[in-house]
Amino acid sequence: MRAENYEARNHPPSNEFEINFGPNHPGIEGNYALKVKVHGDEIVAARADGGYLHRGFEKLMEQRLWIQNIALVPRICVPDPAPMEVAYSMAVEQLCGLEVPQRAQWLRVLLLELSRLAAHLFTFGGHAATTGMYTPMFWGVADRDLLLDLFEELTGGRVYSIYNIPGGVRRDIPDDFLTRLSDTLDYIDSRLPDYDNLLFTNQVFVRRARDAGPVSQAQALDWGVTGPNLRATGLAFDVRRDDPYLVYDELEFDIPTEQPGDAWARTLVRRGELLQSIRILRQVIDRLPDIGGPIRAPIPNPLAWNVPAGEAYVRIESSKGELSWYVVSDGGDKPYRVHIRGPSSMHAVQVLEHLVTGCRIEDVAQIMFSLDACPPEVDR
Amino acid sequence: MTDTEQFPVRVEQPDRNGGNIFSRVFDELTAFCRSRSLFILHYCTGCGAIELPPAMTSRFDMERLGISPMVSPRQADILLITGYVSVKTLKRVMLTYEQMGSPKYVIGICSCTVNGGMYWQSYATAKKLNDYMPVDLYIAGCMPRPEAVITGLRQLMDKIAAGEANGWEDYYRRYDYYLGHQQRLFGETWQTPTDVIAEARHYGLFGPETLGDHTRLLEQHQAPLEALEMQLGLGAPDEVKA
Amino acid sequence: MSAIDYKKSGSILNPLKNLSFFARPAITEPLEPRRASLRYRGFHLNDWEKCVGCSTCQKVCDNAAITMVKVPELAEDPLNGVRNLRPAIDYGRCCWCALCVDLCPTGSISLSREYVHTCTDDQLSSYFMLPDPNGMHKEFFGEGWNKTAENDLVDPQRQAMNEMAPDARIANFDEIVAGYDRQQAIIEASRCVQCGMCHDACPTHMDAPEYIRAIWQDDLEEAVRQIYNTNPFAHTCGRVCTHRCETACSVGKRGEPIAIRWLKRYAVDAFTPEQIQAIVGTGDTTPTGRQVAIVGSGPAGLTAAYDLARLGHAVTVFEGLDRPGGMPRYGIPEYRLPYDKLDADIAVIEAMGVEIRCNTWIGRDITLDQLHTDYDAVLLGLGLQLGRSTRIPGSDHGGVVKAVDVLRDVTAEIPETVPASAVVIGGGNVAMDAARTLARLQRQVHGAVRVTVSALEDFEHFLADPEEVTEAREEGVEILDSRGPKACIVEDGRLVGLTTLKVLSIFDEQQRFAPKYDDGDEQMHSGEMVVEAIGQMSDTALLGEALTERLAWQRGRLQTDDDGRTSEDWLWAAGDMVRGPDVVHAVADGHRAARSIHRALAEAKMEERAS
Amino acid sequence: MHWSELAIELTLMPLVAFVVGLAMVLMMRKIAARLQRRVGPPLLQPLYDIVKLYGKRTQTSHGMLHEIGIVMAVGGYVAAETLLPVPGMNGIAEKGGMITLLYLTMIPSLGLALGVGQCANPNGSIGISRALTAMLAYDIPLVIVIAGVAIHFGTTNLVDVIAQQQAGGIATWGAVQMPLLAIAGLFALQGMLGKQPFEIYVAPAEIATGPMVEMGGKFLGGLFVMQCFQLYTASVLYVTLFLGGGENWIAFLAKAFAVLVIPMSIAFLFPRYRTEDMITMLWKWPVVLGLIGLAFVGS
Amino acid sequence: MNDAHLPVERLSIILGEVKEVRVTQKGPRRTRLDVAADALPALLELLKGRAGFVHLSAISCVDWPDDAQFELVYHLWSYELNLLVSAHTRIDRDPGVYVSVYDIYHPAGFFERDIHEMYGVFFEGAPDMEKFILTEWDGPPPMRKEFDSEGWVNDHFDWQDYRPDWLLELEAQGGGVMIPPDEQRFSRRGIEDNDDAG
Repeated sequence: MRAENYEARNHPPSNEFEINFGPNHPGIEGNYALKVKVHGDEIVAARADGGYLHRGFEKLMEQRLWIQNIALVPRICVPDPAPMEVAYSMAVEQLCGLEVPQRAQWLRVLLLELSRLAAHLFTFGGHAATTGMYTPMFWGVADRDLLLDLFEELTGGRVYSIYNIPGGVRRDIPDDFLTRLSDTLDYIDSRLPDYDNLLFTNQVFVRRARDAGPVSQAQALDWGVTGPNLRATGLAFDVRRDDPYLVYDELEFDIPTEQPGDAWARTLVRRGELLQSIRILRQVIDRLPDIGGPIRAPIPNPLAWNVPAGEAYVRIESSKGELSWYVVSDGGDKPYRVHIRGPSSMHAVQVLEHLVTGCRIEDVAQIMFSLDACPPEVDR
Repeated sequence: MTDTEQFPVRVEQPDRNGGNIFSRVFDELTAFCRSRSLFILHYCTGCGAIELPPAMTSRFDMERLGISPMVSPRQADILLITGYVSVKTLKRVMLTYEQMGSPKYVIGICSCTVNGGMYWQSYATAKKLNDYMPVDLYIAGCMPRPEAVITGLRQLMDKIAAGEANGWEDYYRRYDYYLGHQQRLFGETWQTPTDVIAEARHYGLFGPETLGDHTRLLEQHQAPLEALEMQLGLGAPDEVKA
Repeated sequence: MSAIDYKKSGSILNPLKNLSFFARPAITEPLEPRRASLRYRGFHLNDWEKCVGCSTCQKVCDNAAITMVKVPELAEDPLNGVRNLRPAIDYGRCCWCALCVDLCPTGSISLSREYVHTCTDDQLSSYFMLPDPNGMHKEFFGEGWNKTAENDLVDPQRQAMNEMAPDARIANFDEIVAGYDRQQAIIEASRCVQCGMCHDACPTHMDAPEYIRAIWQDDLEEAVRQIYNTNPFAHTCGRVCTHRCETACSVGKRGEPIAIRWLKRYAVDAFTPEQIQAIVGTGDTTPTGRQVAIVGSGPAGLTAAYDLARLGHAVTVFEGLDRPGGMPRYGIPEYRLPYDKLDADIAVIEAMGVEIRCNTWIGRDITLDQLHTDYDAVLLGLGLQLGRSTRIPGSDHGGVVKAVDVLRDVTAEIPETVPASAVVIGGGNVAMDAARTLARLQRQVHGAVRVTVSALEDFEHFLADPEEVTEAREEGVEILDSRGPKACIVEDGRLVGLTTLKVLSIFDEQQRFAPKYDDGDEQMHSGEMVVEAIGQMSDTALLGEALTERLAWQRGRLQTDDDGRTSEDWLWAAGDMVRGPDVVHAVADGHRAARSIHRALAEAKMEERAS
Repeated sequence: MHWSELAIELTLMPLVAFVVGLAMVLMMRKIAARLQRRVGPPLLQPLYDIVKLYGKRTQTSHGMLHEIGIVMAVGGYVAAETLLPVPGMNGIAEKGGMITLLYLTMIPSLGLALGVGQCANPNGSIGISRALTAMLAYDIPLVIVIAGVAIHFGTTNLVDVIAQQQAGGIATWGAVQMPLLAIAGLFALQGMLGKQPFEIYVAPAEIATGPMVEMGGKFLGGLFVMQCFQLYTASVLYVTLFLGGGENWIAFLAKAFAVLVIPMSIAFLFPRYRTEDMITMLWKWPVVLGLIGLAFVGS
Repeated sequence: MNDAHLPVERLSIILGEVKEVRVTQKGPRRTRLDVAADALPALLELLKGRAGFVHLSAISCVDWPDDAQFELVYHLWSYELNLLVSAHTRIDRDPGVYVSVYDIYHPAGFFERDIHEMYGVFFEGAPDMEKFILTEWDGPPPMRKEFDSEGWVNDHFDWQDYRPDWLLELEAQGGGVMIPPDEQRFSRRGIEDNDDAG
C-alpha cells in the first residue's frame, strides 16, 4: 500500500516522520503542500511545494488580447480577486496614458475595499477553524456572503466581478446600491461585538495565537514580508498611503500596527483593517453621489487595440500585502510580458518554511492561515 | 499494488430484481441512506472551491441535506473537482480517487472540468476530466453559485437513491481507457499504488475493456512499490542543482 | 469599535455570551435557488431577430467557447449584412465574462439571470448550447447583464471627415473631402470588428476586413495589395463608391458604420501609381498570344482590361472621347472625383500593359465587325451616356438639357454660357451633381447661386445620398421634394422656368411607375435652364442593326449570361449598360467578364491543341 | 434475576444506549447548527451516516489488528453500557461498579490505538498519542471525582449510588452534596468527550482527523457507533454520579440530554488547546477543585 | 542623509557615484535604471546600503528572443524615500546564467527560483534552484517565447465532441457548425500567419 499522504511502515524505526501537509489537508489554505519532517510533535524541516494551482497565467496572458485578459486576471487570487483586476487595468492605463475618470476611481476604491472586507472575514474564519473553532468560519463566510450579494448586484458576479476594464469600470452602481451597502455595513458593524466575544477576546484563542510564528521587524524586512504581516511587526507601511493610487490620498484611514509580529498580532492588525475598510467605505458612500462624470475613459475597439510599447509597474495593497504587476508591451495587441508578484509568494514559501521549522505540528495550519497565504497567487 | 489478500474486499452484488424481499428492502434502505449521507472530500482542486465554504456554512448549509466535508479520501464518498485541475494536482486526484471507497461519486463543477474552461490553452491544466475518471455529475458555471452546487448535489442524491449513479463501476470496466489517458499525460511509467485490475475482479466488474494496450504497458513498466522517498532536498543541495 | 490590546489575554466567559444565539433565528436560505441580481451574468440569451451572425462575439472570446452555427431556416441578406449564422456557446469553456455582450455590435446577445445547469456524463452535450431568447431550459429567468450605454465597447462614432466649408468650396471644383490623416485612419480602422459583412455585400467582394486591418496595423502596402486583389479602381471607389459595404456593416446596426470607403481612399492615396504598380506587380506576364478588344474605357472595361492583361492577354481599349475613364470622368464632377486620381487608377491599369486608344469611336472610326475579325474576343463596356427626357411640354426647347451632357461638357471644358438660374428635374445623385456643378459655375460667373432641384420623391424616400443633399443645400441649392414636372415655360422663345405639381403618389398598386399629381398645387420655378436628370441609357448605335436584332434585350439593357457573355460567343458586355449605373458594380462586372473571357480563350486554346 | 431476563437486559441496554446515543449525536449537531445560525441535519442523519458507512462496498482493512481495534473500541463501550444502570434495568451494574466501568471506558482508546497503529499513518499515530495523552489528562480529575463520589456514598456500586441519591430527592443528589466535585466532573466530562477546548486528537486542521484518517466504510462506521456510545456513557455516568440517575425514563433521558448540552454548547465556542495547555488545564483547576471537594467529602 | 533634498534628488546624488547607469524618471515615484549586467550587484548593494532600498519587490524576467537576450528587472522599494527603482539589465539568452543576489536580498531566492524554472535562467550562488511549481513538468521552460503553449496542449489533450440534439437537427436541415472557434481568434492571427509562412 502506498499513498501520498503517508508511508511509515517501510521506514526503519525512527522518531522522525515525514508528513505531506497537503495538498489535500484541511490545515492548508487552498491546494498547496508543505512537506514537513517531524520529530515527535516538532517540525525539524519543512519544504513548501507549490504548483498545484499553476495555470500559467503569465503565459496565457501573453496569448490573449489586452481586453480578453480582464476575464483572466481575477482568477489569480481567488479569495481576493478585485485587486488583480484593478492592478491590471491600472497597468494598461499607464501604458496607454489613459486618464481614469474620478467616478471610476471611487468605484474602484469601493470594489477594492469591499473585497478586502470579504477577504478578511474569510481569513478570520479560516484561522479560527485551524484552531478547532468552526463557528467563526460559519459566521464569517455567511457574513461575507452578504458582501458577495453586493458584488453580484454591482458587477453581475459573486466572486469574479470582472468589473474593471482598462479605462474605468464597466457599469455604474445600480439604484439604491449605496443604501444597501450602508445597510450591510451597519449589519457587519452590529456583528463585530459577536466576533469580538467569540474570537478576538476568546482566552483560548488568544492563548493559541499568541507567540505562534513570530516574525521580527528585521526578519520581515529581510524576507520581503508585506501587508498586514509586515504591519504586525510594527512598521506602519501601507501602499495605499505611501505610494498612493486611485483616490486613496483623499480618504482618511489609519494604518493599524502591532509590534510582536506573531499570529495574534497579525490577527489584530487584520481586525483593525476590517474596521478601517468599513470606515473607507462609509466615506465612499458619502462622497460618491457628488462625483459625477463618466465611469470609463473611451478606449479603442478592443479587438484592434495596440497598446503603446513600454512598461508599467503597478503596486496595490491587497488584503494579503503588496501586489505588484509588471506589464511590458511591445506595441502589439497582446501583452508582451506580464509578471505578477503576488504578496503571498513571499510569506507562503520562504517565510512559511522558516516559521514552521521548529514549531509544533499543531501550529502549522495556524501559522499558514495567520499569514493569510493565498496559494493561487503563488502558483499563478 | 494492493495486496488483495492483505486488503480483503467484500463483494456483494446488488440484485435489484432477484433475491428475497428482505434483501431487496435492505438494498433499497442502503441506497436511500447512501443518498442521504454524503461526505465530500475536503480537497480544493481549483478556484470553484471558493464557493464551497458558502455552500457548507450557515447561509446555504449543506448539512441539512446530510452532506458534510470529510478530510481523508477513505472517509469520503464524493470527490468534488472544483474547477481546473493542474496536471500536478490531477496525479493527486487520481491517487485520491483510487483510494476512496466504493460507491464513490465524482462531481465536476465549473467549465474547466468539461472542456478546459478558460485555461484551455494552458500547458499546466488537464482539460477533460472524464478522460481520467468517470464523472457522475457536472455543474455548470464559472464558478457555480452555492445554490447551483446544492441543486446539483440534490440531483446526485436522487440519482443515488434510484441506483443510477454508478460511474465508479465504469472505472473498473473501462480501466484501460482511463489508464491510457493518464499515461498520455503523466508518461508511460505512471502507476498508482492501487491494483485496480485486481479490485475489478473482486467487485465482479472485470470486463473486456478492463485490460488492453495500456494495462499491458503498465505491467511492463510496473516497478515494485516502495516507500515514497520524501524529497525534502534539504540534505543534498548539490545534487539538486545538477 | 475599539482596538483590542495585544497584551490582553481575553476572557473565558466572553465566548459564552454567544450562547444567546440559541435564541436567534437561523439565517439559512431556502433550498430552492434564489433569484439572481438584475445584472447577473448567467447563461446566454440571444435575440435572433437582432442577431446578424457577424461572429464578433466569437472573436472576442478567447476561451474559444463560441461556435458559429448555420441555421438554415433563417433568412440571409448579405446586402443588409444579415447572415443565418448564430453563436453557440460551449459551457465547457465559457467564463461568463460577458465581453461578448459588451462587444456585440447589434446588442442581440445578453446574459440571463439563470444559473443552474447540471447534467450527467452522457448528457454532456447539453453544455453546448445555442442561445435563443428563451433561456437555456426554455424558461425565461429574466435578462441579467445586457448591453447598456455604460458597458458598450463598440464605438458608435466614426472619425469625423474633414471637409471644405461651403464657402470655401462653392466657387471651385476642388475636392471637398480632405481624406483621413494617419491618426484618424488608424482609429477608424480600429473600429472594425472584422465581421466580413462588407465583403459579402460588396458587388466585387473586396477584402475589406483584411485591408482595414492592414491599415490599422499601419501596413499600407498590404492594404493596397488587398484592395487591388479585387478592385483596380481603388482611387475612384475610394471616393465615389456607393459603399454597399457600409450599409451592411454590423457596427452600423446601432452606430455609424466603419468609413470603409474613406479608408480605402486613405490607403491608395498614400502611394503614387508607380509605387502601387510595384506593390501589386504585373501578374502573369507570359503572353498568351490572345487579343481582346474592349470598347469603352470606363470601370467595367478597364477592370476587365486589367485582369486580362495580368493574365497575359493583349488588351486594347477603344475610347471614343479624348480621355479614358468613361463615366467617372465625364459623369462625375471633379469636386467629388479629381481627374488626377482617376488618372492614377488608369495609370496603374495601363502599367499592366493595357493599350488605350482614345478618340476612336466604334462605328465611326472602326466597326465592331472589324474588331470581331481582328480580336479573339470583344467586350462592350459602355456607360449610360445618354440622358432620358421627361417629354413634358417645352422640353424640346434648346434651354432644356440633359444632366449627363452638362457634366460631360464641363469635364471636356466645352465653353458654355452659364445660366444665372437653373432648375434641375430629378432627385438622384446625378441631379445633385448637375445642380452642384451649375451652382459652382454660377458662383464663378455670376457670383450668386440660383439652382432649384425638384424631385418626385419626398425626403423620406429620397434617391440621392443624404450627404449629397446636405452639401447641396449648404452650397445654396434649393431642393424641393414631391414635385412632379408639368411643363417647361417658354416665353418669347426664351426659357423662363418650370412648373411643377405636388406629387400624391409615385407608384400605383402594382408598384408600377405611375405618378399622381395634385393639380391644385402648382408652382413655378424660374430658371434660364432646365436640366433633366431623370435617368440615362447607353448609346448602342455602334452595334449596328443586324447585331442589335440578334442580341437579347430587356428593358433597354443588353441581356447577358451571369458572366457577361452575350448570345454572340465572341461578344461580352459589362458595366452600366448591363447592370445600371454604379462604379463598383461595373468593376465587379468587369472582373466577371474578364474571367469568362479568359475561360473561353483557354477553352479555345485547348480545342486548338486538340485539333 | 433469571439468566434469561439478564440476557434480555444485557441485549437491551447497549441497544438503548445506541439509540439514545444517536439522538445525542443529533442533538450535538443541532446545537452546533443553532450556534452557527443554520438549520442543521435532518433527524435521522446520524443513522443514515452509519448505515451508509456499513453499506459501503469497499471496506479497506489494514490488517487483523485494525479490525480488532475497532471491535475493541465498540465492544469496550458495549460492555460499559451493561454496567450503567438505567431505569428498570441494572444489567450487571451491581456486580461491576465504578472501577470496572472506569477501566472499560479506557478500552476503546486502547483498541483504537491498536487499530490505528496498524494503519501506519503518521497522522493517525500522532492522533493516537494525543488521544492517550488526553486520556491521561482527564483521567486524573475523573479518578478524583469518582473516588470522591465513592467515598461520599460509601460504595462503588452504581445501583447503590443511584438509590442513595433518589432517596432524598434533589437534596441528596451528588451535585448538591458535592458541588465542587460536580464541577470538576464537568471538566472531566469535557475531556472524556474530547470536545473543544480539549479536542486535541481529531484536530482536522492539524493532523487530518488523527485516528480516523485511515478509516473508511465500516471502520469509520464503527467509530461513529462508538461516538454514540461515548456520548451516552459519559452523560449517563455523570447523571448517575451527580444527578441521581433516572427515576423513570423521562427523567432519565431529560437529565442525560441536559447534561450533554453543557459540553456541547461550549464545544462550538472555543478552539482547542495545545496538548500541554490541555494537560495543564485539566491537571490544575479540576484537580484542585476535585481535591478540595474530596477533602469536604472526606471530612 | 540630508533631509533638505527631495527623495528623487537624494537618489540621484547616490546614483551619481555609479558609473554607466542610465537613469530615467518615469513618474514621481518611479525611476528606471539601466545598467550593465556586471555592475548590477554592486548597484543593488549601494541602493540597499546607502538609500534604504531594503525591499526587493520583485525580479521580473523578460524574454527578447530577437535580441537573444533576457532582460532582468529588479524592482526595489525604499521605505525611507518611498520610491520605487527598477533596475534593468540584460543578459545573453545563451547560456542564460547570471549571479544570484540572494546575499543582498533574501526574497530573491523565490524570484530567481521562479525565473529558473520558467525561463531556464540559472543563477549562480542561489541557495536553491530546485523546481517549485513545475516539479512534474519535463518540457522546455514554458515562459520562453518559443514555447507554444497552445500547440503543446493540442498535442496532449482531446476536446469534447458535443453532439446535442439541436445540432443534429440543424445538420439534417443543411446547417450546422460553420465557423469553429479556432478559426476566428484574433489573438492567434500573427502566430498562424507566421506558421503559414514558415
